[in-house]
Amino acid sequence: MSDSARGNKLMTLKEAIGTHVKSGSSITFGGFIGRDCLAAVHEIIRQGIRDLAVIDDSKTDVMDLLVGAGCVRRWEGAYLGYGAIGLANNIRRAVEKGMPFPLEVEDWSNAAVSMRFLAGGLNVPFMAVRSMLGSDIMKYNSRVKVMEDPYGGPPVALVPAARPDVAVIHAQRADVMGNGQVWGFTGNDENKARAAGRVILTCEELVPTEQIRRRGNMTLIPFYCVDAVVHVPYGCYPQSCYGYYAYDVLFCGDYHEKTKTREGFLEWLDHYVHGCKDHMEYCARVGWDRLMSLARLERQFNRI
Amino acid sequence: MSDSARGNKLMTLKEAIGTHVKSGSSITFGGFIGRDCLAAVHEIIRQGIRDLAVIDDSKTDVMDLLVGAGCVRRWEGAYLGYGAIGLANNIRRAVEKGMPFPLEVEDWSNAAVSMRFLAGGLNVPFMAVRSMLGSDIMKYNSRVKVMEDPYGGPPVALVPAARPDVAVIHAQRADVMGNGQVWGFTGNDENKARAAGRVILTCEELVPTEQIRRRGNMTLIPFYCVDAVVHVPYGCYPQSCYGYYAYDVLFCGDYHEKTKTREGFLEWLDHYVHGCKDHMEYCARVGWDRLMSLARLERQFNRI
Amino acid sequence: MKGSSLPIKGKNYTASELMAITSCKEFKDWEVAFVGIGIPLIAGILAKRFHAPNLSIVYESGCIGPEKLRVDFNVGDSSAADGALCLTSEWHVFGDLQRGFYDIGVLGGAQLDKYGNLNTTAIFGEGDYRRPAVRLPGSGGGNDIGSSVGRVVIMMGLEKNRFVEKVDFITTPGHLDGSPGARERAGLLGGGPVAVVTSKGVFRFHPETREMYLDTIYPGVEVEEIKESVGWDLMVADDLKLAPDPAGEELAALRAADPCNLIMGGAGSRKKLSGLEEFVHLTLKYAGR
Amino acid sequence: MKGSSLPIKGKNYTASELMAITSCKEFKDWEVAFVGIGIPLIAGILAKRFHAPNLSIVYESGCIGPEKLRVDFNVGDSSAADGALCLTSEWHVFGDLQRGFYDIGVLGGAQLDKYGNLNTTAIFGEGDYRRPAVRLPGSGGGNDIGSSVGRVVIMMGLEKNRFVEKVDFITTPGHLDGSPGARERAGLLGGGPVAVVTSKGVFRFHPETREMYLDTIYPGVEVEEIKESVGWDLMVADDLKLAPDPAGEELAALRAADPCNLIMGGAGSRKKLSGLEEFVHLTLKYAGR
Repeated sequence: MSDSARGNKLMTLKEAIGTHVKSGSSITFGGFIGRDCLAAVHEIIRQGIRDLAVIDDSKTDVMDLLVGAGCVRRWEGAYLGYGAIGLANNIRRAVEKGMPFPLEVEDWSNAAVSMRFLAGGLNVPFMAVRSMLGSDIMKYNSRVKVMEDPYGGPPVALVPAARPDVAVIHAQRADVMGNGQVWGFTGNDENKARAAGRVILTCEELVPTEQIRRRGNMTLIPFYCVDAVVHVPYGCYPQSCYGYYAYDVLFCGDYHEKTKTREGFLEWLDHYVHGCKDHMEYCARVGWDRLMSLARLERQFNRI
Repeated sequence: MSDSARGNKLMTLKEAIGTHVKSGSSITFGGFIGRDCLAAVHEIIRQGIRDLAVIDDSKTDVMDLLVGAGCVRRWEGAYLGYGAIGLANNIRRAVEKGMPFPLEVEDWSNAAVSMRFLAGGLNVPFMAVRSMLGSDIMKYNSRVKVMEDPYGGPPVALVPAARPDVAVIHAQRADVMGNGQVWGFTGNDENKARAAGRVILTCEELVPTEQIRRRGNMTLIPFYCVDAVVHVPYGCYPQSCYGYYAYDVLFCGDYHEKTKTREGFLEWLDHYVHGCKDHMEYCARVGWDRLMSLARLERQFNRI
Repeated sequence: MKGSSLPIKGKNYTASELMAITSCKEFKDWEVAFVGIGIPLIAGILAKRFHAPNLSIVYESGCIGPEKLRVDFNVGDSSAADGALCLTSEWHVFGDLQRGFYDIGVLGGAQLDKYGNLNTTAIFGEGDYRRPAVRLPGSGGGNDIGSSVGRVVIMMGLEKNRFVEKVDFITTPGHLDGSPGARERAGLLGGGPVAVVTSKGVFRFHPETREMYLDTIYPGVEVEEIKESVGWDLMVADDLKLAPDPAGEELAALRAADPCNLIMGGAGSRKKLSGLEEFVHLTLKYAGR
Repeated sequence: MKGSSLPIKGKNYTASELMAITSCKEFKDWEVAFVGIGIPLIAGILAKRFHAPNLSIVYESGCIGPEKLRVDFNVGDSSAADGALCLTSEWHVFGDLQRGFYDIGVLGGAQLDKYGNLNTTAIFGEGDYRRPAVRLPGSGGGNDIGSSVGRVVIMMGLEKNRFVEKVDFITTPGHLDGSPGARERAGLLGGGPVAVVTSKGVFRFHPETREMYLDTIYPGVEVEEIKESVGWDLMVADDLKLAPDPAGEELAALRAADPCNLIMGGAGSRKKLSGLEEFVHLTLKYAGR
């Protein structure tokens, strides 16, 4: 990276996805349902990127969209479902009927995925974990290995390091150098940023480096992990972003309803993704008043 | 632990050390030179605790005092020296001359110790690390094992989890429930608190739980790791405590000078430790004006 | 898990409401609990309101001990962080689970066998793991909680073909084959399941055989109808208990905790809402903001 | 490492000062550097003042990219955190080192061999590892930096018996036995040592043999006197360079960075201070506070 590039990594979302995410890439996304960067997902779909291998923990919204849009070949992860709302319709269609494409699935537990990213971030080949033992996850996933403890304890499971080509992580605040500050839960983001070959850091607010220095303890992702910085306000909508806006459970409920049929999903996709040239158009289509209400709601509970 | 004990873990330093640190215990200390809780070390010496096995990274001030006072049987760690000031005199006397007692030494690197505490905190038996390979550390430390990577990569070193009986960790703020909030660098404290069987949490300020809740991201150590909470202002002096007071390099320089002879050290010990019934007397002996100057200096750079 | 909005005949509450209130009794004060979204969370909130005010709820996203001012619709909802004692990482929460710091976990599932082994991965039907009849969400944190937490409470609607002799896929280990020490031999640290709270009654596990038996039955439910919905010859406790009617204040607190009835009522209630503004209004009102 | 306060004959600077200014040239702008306390840190501060303003200094305590407003007396000094870009954990910093994020490390030592293997653990003398003549601090982060950082610069006073054929204990691997690929075979990720900056000259490593040779000599120093202080038959570069005198502004910046002269001057300077108040005053003055 040139010196000027090291000093200023600011790009548009279109540039960042176009530069760093290729068809066939392995990829992971920051956040844990909340703080998922849906805006980046929409851009990946708009750019027609294909054959992605997604390595992640619980990533329903991201995966249901990407799989329904035909961008994903393989999933290595732990959870794809809508909790209280129900199952993920596009995931079901892909796995059960191969529609629009078959989805290759490798099942892990969330702790296992967490340890895979910890190992990747530390650049060690594996981590030991005490999950999955005795379950059928190991029966169908040969990369989980049971190992005798060389220090004399009971057997443990080994999981291999995760090293995706790209990570897309949304932070509340970042500077152009690429220091990302995160409030609220942090998921596996600190390790995903370190494990990935390239990192796209999206943020709600772009701040001067002096502001970063004033709260160094909040820097979850140091500049040297980051390749591109993108300013994407409301980048997680309809998911929540701690301190900025609440989850839109109604919008998600309607999405779930609509996606019960393939046709319904394609209509949704045309309306909210292909029908919007960028994230700002998506926000306008959702309605700024709606976004403001969610911001008002969140700030009654969490302020940064 | 009884319900009332779970709700309020406040103790005096004397009670906390007396209850949780026994002769023969294995022990680790929080902080990384800065934020070392020297007050707890003085109390351990006052209570005449013996045969400690100290497992730690870089812990010169703590170890030089404990070893000189004859409290330590074994050291598993990485660094015992005064950086720009020089070597640790009591450590040298113990290792080179067995004075006052011989010190059993097991050498590790700081990364290795860090990984040992990470493993202990996660309750896994070992961690892989890419340090110590090719060095004589492995030649003299049989607990470092070279392992072939079952996933096909180059060989790595394995280090065993550290699980000390006790950890003493100093935080800037804590509540009586045992939530510890730390600003500045955090060393290995989050993992030491999880790896240890019991945790004594000392703090500069005791705050209501509502204040903890307002900045949950600063809680490095959750209540369920902690057995005792002790309020010890200036507990790290002469070392620094980020946001509270600066390092007293002159006091440490004089200590280093004085401890060049065994007699000099014993005089120092009588004056500053045995001669003080508790930490407040030690502060008075050091001089409150001196402590205030260091607080004024630190706050010119770091405020919380 | 989702709720159902049909009231039990002759009662002023639904089976889902009785499930939530029944399971809330499983939490003890001062415990640290790993609960899933939906009815389990409502049960945790109720426990905090009544007998376990110091219960700390933990979320795998990295939230420890939030004040439950809002009901969460997913584990990564920002509401999970409201006034939390500690906001940290997912990997730390799972590490702490593995370290033995968490007392109780509440899990849902699609298939369960008599030893409490849970399937949340796939219903094979005519197909198999690669091409199942129904692909379910997968483990998420379920396997980890079932492996390492102190004790597990399972919540499931009691429906035909869900309580089976053998699950298609063991996602979360219960007592495995039920043999003595089966969990220890596998290397599992947690105690495994202690109760199964369903829409018709509560099951527990026999101390010697580790087999599920009917412990408590709900008002208006017949033992026979339960036996019919269970895929093996079900044991019934000699002193079979009848679940008490929930107290009025319990029902009131439960309904207040889910002010839009989105957890217990599901999609139907969502459509009843006039829109986002009403959701915002009711959420703030319940939280007293 | 400690400094010495004796000026080089006929010069207005000491050997320690020339070491600091010489080694500061090894840092490049925008690099991330892992430097030890003492002269290496002063060199890093100087680099930031002059040709490498965007150099980020990292401390193993968990501080990344602080503004260097104060000189640190140990790696855990709160000054290491002043205005840092990121304040994190020790284990994360070592993980990032292992991950390959750090470009250069500067290390001191007590014993060095011709392949750049460093000893900071013990001088055996008549004794051995268990009962050495001199017990040194140990690895600290030295072994980790030497194992994984992009390239290593070593700083040592050139004294008899410190530059030896074979070190008593390899604490930090250099080029090991010098054979091709020796580091890779051992599983080491970093590039190993590229320069040794001493009190009398600068050594570098031959690309084929990986053996140390004299590359630059300081004013007023004879090659013979260097050869005498080295425990093997030292190679000397055909184009042996003479270290330039430091610029006045470099010396001024260096002395300002250590306003109490505690790093370069050591114990002697400490005694010259009237007391803590003078230390506080000078520290604030240098920082412009």
